[in-house]
Amino acid sequence: MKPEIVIYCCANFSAVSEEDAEKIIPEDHAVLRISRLPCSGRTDVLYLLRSIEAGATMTMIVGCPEGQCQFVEGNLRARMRVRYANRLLAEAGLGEDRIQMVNIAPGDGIAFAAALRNVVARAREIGPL
Amino acid sequence: MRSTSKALSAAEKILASRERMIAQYPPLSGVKVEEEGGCGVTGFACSIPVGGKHIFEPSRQMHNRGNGKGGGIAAVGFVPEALGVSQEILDSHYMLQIALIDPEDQAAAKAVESEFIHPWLDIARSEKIPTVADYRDIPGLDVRPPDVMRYFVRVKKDVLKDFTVKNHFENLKPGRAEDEFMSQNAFKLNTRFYSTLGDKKAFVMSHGKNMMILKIVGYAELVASYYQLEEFKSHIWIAHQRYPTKGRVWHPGGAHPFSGMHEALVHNGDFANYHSVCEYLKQQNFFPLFHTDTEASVLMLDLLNRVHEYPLEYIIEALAPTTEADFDQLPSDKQKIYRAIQAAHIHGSPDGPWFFIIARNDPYQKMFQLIGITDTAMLRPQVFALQDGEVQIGLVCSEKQAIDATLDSLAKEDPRFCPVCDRYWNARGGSHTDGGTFVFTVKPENGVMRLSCSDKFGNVKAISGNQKICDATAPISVPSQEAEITRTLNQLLDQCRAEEMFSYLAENIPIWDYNTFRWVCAEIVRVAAGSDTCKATAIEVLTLLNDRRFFTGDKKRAWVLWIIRGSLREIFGAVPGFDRASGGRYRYIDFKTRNLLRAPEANEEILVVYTREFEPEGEDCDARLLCEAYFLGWKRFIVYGYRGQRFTGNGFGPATQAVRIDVYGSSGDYLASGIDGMAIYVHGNAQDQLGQIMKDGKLAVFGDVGQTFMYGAKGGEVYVMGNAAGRPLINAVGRPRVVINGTALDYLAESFMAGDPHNGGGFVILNGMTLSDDGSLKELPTPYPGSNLFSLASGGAIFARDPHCTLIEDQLNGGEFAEFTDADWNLILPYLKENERLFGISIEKDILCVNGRPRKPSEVYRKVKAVPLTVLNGAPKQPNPVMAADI
Amino acid sequence: MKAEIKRTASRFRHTIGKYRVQRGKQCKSCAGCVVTCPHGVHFKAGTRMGTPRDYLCVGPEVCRSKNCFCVEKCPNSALNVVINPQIKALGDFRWTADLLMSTWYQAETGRLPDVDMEYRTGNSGGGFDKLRFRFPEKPPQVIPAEDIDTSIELNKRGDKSHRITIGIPLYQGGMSFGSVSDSTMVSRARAAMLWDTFGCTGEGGYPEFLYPFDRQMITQVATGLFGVKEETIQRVRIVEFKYAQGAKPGLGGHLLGDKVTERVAKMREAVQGSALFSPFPFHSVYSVEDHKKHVDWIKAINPKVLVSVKVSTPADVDMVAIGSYYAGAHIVHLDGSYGGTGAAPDIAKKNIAMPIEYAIPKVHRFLVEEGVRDKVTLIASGGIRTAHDVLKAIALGADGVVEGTAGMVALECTRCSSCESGRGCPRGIATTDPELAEFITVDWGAQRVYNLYASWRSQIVGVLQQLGMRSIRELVGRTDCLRHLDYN
Amino acid sequence: MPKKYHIKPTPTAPRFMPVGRSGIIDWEEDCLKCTTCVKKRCLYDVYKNRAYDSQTLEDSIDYQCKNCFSCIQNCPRGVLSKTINPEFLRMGDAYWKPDIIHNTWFQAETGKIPVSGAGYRGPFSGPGFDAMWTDMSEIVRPTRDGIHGREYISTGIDVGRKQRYLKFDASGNVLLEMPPLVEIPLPVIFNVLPFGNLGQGILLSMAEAARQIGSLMYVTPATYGAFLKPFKDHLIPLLPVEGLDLDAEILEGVKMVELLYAPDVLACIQQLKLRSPQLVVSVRLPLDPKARTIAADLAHAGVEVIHLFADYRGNEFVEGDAPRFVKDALREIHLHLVNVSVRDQITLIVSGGIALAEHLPKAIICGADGAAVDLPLLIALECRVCKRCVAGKSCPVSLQNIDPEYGGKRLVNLMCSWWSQLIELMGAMGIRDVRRVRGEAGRAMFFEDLERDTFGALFSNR
Repeated sequence: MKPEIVIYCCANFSAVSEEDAEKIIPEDHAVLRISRLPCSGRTDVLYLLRSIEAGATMTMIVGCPEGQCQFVEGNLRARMRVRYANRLLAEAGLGEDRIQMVNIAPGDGIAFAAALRNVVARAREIGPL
Repeated sequence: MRSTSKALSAAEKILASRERMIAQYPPLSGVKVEEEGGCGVTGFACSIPVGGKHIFEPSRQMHNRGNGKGGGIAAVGFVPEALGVSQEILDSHYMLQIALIDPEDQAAAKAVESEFIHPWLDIARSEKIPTVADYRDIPGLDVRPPDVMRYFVRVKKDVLKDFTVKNHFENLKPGRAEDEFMSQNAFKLNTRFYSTLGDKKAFVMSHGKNMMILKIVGYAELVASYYQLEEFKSHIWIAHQRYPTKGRVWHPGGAHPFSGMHEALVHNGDFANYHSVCEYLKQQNFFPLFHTDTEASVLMLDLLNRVHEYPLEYIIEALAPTTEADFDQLPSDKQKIYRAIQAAHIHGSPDGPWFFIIARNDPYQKMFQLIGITDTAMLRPQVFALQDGEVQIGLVCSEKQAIDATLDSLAKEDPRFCPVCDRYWNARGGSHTDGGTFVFTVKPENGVMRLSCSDKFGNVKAISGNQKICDATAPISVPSQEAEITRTLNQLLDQCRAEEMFSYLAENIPIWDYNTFRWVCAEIVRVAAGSDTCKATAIEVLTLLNDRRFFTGDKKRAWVLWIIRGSLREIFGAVPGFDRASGGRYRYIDFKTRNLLRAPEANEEILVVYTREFEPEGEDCDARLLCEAYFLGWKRFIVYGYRGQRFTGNGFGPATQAVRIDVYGSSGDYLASGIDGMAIYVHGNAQDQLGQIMKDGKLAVFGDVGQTFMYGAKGGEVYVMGNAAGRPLINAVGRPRVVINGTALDYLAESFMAGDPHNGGGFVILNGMTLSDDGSLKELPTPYPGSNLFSLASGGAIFARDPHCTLIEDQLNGGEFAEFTDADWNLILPYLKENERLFGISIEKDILCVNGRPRKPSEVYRKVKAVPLTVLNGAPKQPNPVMAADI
Repeated sequence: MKAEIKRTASRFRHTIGKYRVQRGKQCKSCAGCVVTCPHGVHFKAGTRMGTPRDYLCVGPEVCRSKNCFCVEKCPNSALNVVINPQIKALGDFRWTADLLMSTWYQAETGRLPDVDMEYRTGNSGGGFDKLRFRFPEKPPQVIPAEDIDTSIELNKRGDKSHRITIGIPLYQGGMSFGSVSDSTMVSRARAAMLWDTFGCTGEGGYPEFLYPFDRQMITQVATGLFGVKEETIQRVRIVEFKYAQGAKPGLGGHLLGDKVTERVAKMREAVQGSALFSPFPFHSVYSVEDHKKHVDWIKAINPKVLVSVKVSTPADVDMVAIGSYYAGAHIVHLDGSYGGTGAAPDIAKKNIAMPIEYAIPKVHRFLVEEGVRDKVTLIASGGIRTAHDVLKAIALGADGVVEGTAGMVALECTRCSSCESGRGCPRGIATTDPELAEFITVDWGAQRVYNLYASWRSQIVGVLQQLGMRSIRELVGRTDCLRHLDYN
Repeated sequence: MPKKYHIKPTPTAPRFMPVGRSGIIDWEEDCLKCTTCVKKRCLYDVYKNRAYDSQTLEDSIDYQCKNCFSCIQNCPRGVLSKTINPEFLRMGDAYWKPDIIHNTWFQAETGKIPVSGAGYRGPFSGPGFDAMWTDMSEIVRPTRDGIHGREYISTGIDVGRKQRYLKFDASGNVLLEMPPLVEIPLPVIFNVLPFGNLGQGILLSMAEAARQIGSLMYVTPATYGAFLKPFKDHLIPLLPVEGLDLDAEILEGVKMVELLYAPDVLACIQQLKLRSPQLVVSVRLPLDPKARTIAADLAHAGVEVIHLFADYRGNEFVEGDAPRFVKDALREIHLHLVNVSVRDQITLIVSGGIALAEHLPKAIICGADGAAVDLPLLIALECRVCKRCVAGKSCPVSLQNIDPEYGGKRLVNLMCSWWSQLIELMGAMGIRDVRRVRGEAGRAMFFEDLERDTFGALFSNR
């Protein structure tokens, strides 16, 4: 079974399309769903949990490098929330790293590809809920 | 696919011929250059030819509908001698009239003749139309009118033959080829000397048979003065006051009337789709050269009439299609034909406001016609009138006072004309009832010219009965019943028993002859001079005679009214002015003595104002004088002698409960607008914008009311004896309570917002009845013929007297029929009682009586109340359709 | 109330500014930044530092160059300044975030902001936004500011009606009772009075609380004729016929039943809860001669009144204008299609009638050709957002302008466009909801609008100085003082 | 006004959370937990109603927030901030902008005219239809008051061949047989959709809406199926000339048919007319530089209806050069047909790039009798113009599963709103019949003209 990955991107990555992602991860390897947010700091613990609940194997949040957030500390808050959400999942016994936060400079396609591959690989390891 | 029939129809041949002409004389395609807001139009047709001076006064009456930047007149049906030709030539020859814009430009005059007249036309007679020596001698004429050359012509035989052959016109009906030649010749002339030139030189004013057009830069009546037409006689006259919004005009090319072939058309309006109408014409090889919508209109008429030979009814349908509920009410075979006409001609039918008056000669059917056509929404004012008798006259005007002025003018010269008409009415545009059109046709009947009137569908509008007319010039002699009458009169007058006296007179008028009646009135006038109490009673009696309907026996009601009104004028005129000593209650004032106005002294109570000479608006209008008088302490007014002066009762400000104004004559627009407490009695028809924003008070109209009656009114008690025109009570709020005994054209109580009638709100009682000349009341076929009743109303109610349930749901949009309850009856009863008192319309004998049988109120009245419309419920829940700056 | 500029801060805790200043947890409340910043961004609230007033921040570049950049001076690196990402969500093509923020600033302080913001033009890509002034390199003469006259004449016909001069070349657009809160109406009226200009009742009647401003009020006669009485027409010195409104030209409107509160109903003499309609056209005016009659009617009620005819901008706007003049109007008021209003169909705002920038020169030129330009006062509205728009409108040919939306923005409208939904304006301006309307007090509102006009006036004076003109009247029709970015 | 002229809307909520414009950011960690939290004071209760749809990954607050900034400005700790949702900005393409999509969704949901306060917010002018303003009547002419049916404004058109003039017999009856006409109450026909998963649901939704408002829809042999039979009165089969089968089931009982233009189209029309004289036959002609001549030839040859189609962004089909926009190409063809005196005899339908209600009267002013509408129908059914389906991918709003009853309502709502807006614009122009709007350039203003006459005259020669 293909893992399903939900990717939340900060608006600075809004140029990233499904097609781009699919070039990195062939369609038959994983289902990728991308949601662009105004800032990675927009992520809400609820979002993260709901997407896992709705069947995503893993969730990946892409934020700007620390210190470069247009809202100053949105990416830091995102990281905090990811940590909290993972803790909740862990407490529920659903794994502890289903939600991953990465900080990538806008336009750094190589880093994005690497991060995405990592997440997919991890997703294949842990499998769906 | 394409119909390949070799035999082209006559119309197709003419269209093809015009196509060739246009290739030869390509017109400049242009946008509409002559924007105009509106204007005043007037016209009349008469069974006898009458002088041009009679169009003078009505034109003058409409100065405030024009601005002196363009005026024109047209006439149809002449006396041959006046033109220096024989009847035969008048009938057979084209009257080609060419305007030479710069009379000094002899070269142009020559060129016109050598290019467009001499080579083609045989001239039976030609002349320069005589004018006064110097246009500057005519006050108000600032631009020299063009010289107009008149030629009585026929197309040369060989020229016509050549033209016929070249265009395959052999099978055209007789005369049609020659008509087309004249039409093309005029087109070429106008292209060559007018439309393609920056400096316009000459144009064809008209070229029809037995008809002509003259126009100038100035007021229309100055045409008659300048071209010396005062005594020049004709059966039909029409005039147009133009209001071009463009200020600098130096030639009358854009002025009305415009001509097609044998017709002249004046127009009040402004097409919303001029461009696409021109595209339609262009596809039929007709091109406007003066770029006005009036010209486009007359071209359309010429195309449909002359080229396609449509009957008049279908021409009207093509111009003013019958739609919505009116279409549904047509017979099915008519629907089929109209549907076909609409599909073919919709792109050529004008939208927006328009009102045409057409004067035409039909040389083929040997008749003259005056036609008035109104647009389907009746966006321009129009009044029709008809007088029957030894001579007959039909009139159509923008405003009623123009009709009065015409008749006044005629009656002064010829006693066979009565200054009051037998009938006045409005047309309902695009309707299934009259089609918005009336046609006055003058043609010989048993050797005499007779005028008849019919509507779009050919239904004849006739004046019933064979009543006698009055010879107003005859001296009054003492009647044989003198003693008896005098005794009764004196007795009733002395005891101020006006109502009884009215009954006595009404009973006797059918028996008396004109002389006796005139003598009686003269007696009343004489006695009235005796004391203020007699005067009051005399005024009351004569006013009742003027206001009420009663049987007049063998006398025409119009003449009886004229006698009554004359007597009233005499009484009013005899009231002492401020320059005379008097201890009485009445004081007289007129324009000349207006500066003598002062506060009322001693017994003075009633100010009688002769309004004739006052300006219709502005600082010197009578309405201002009334305000001044009121601020000085006057409360009671009798105003008479109106000829359309406006704003009566305006400007008094709030809380005027003690004021009463009695209005006689042709009162004007905006009467009673904004009144707050006072009472106004209009003893005759009233005009447009009556009672606009009226707040409180009482208004009684002993006749009809015009457009947008009580627009935005907030309250008041109003009684109308006759009909209301379009959009009565639109946007009225608060608590207006209105009785209309007749009907309304359309859009009655649109957006009525008058709350709950049972809780202080307003309502309209619509009785749907008409008073016939003998004083009896008749039901109209329906209380409301319009398609839109109570449209989008949110409050108030309509109580329609509709015993036969002719009103249908489809007429309502925002209203619904509701049960007529006892509470409703109790609510409206006091108003019906006052209505009975004012107009003599009996609740018992008239209102609650159907086909001679008494009925219960709930069987007679239907109630329409407001329903909350879904479209108006609450605020829409909507997302935010905003636009982002950075997309 | 003495007329002077007084600093009048926002009603809200935070004013949106161009920069976002973030104070981190590292802050030790040493208050060094309070000293560093000359713009008053930082302040101490008790023992702790207050949340920075970041709308006053002029940005890193300026501060760095003046050596007063708090971020660099903070000993604890607790401060951070970035461009405020929120302003992306603020504003639109016509009213950009910069325009909104600079207008708020002017309303607060009565002067232009120090912050680098485009306060003159929007971003609509045409019209005013592409016009610029063409200043002589050296003004022909140096004119002291106090010698410059910004007043205009409203009765140029020279007839027997009132002679009225207003101190600044603008008056206020009508906002009806019921469409805005009472305090908004009074605030605006008071500001108008202080500047010796006019407010306008709108079409919803003449509420009693405006009676003290009678001499400086225009009352409107609009197609619904609501609340129009002889009494109200006699009360004022100027009556305005509203034939059309630029933002919904040719369209009528309706006030939904639930907006017809007891008070609104009383004012319009209608019944509470029943919907109120204004028809599209004036049904008593279908032609120019009807229009003349209509004007005559008002003069019959109040012979000395000035008549203003407010029209939209159709293709034949020049004909409409001259027709109005011949009908006896003193003021022809052109309302362009891009102006504001309570609520209007988007389709109408965008598509019907021409922008005011085309209409002004068209009408001006036509009136000149007809030889009557100096007999009529030409007023423009519909998209006048800034002092520079005022000046450009006048240079294109208007005598003055009518202000509407800018005054609303001064009262902190964000142009969220939700004037009519639900309970009305969430910012308490265009609402009849008593709870929402409480947000605004008259003193506050009047001062904000006063301040805005003060700032506008000083900008107008400044431009006139640069052009070497002594009076705003000299600028009328001086298109040679303008250039257009698309042409040469 | 008779009720038969009304179109009735039914509020129909979207199946999926729409993509919103707003992007609220909430640093709730800093919240002071005030008792009168700004979130509670939101006038629109967007916080109270906040929901997250994990299916579409949409947050309801983005769609519901009205951008008043009150919460942002009033929170004591400033925990809230907002910007724009990047998902919103990504919707559609350069022509089908997010605002158009939003606007269409609103209308399909409510059937109402989009209304907003505080004036116009868009650019001064723009390309295509945005370079054109419609006129209004004022003082010299009244506007007309058609909204809510206060006054009857006709929006119906006749599709078919019109006669140049009629002939009557002596008793006034029409002499010649009238060519067949199909009457539609709104100058709109549902076009073939440019893309999208055209399952039965969508076709049935369109057919249902066409039936309800009395209009027509095109259908191709590829998508036709027996399920559409009950709607035959409202179908226009769109067929190629080549291999035309007169007995094809798709032709059974229809009132109108359209043929793809080919040089031998006339012969084909003749066959069809021979078989069913009451059939209205239209020719679909690509809008390209040759269209003008071909259209005139077809009109002269007696063709009843010509459907000029541009691409779905309203551009003409032309190699290389910058294509003209549909309004300009259409205007030229219309004027040419007027010049050769055939315009009034044919019906001209136009399609391509008709995206908003205002495009309808604008296209009609430029010379069309009516328009065929495509993509807005799909958007009304919640399409986001993501074009995933073009690449064969799944539809984010499952258009393939749409319920025809639901879809029909959404489409009727959209048409109701367009109808009301058409009436508003016509009312402002002062015109009471949409057929009279056709070619009426006097009731429009074109950007090029105004710019040239105004600023061009003032500034170009300096």
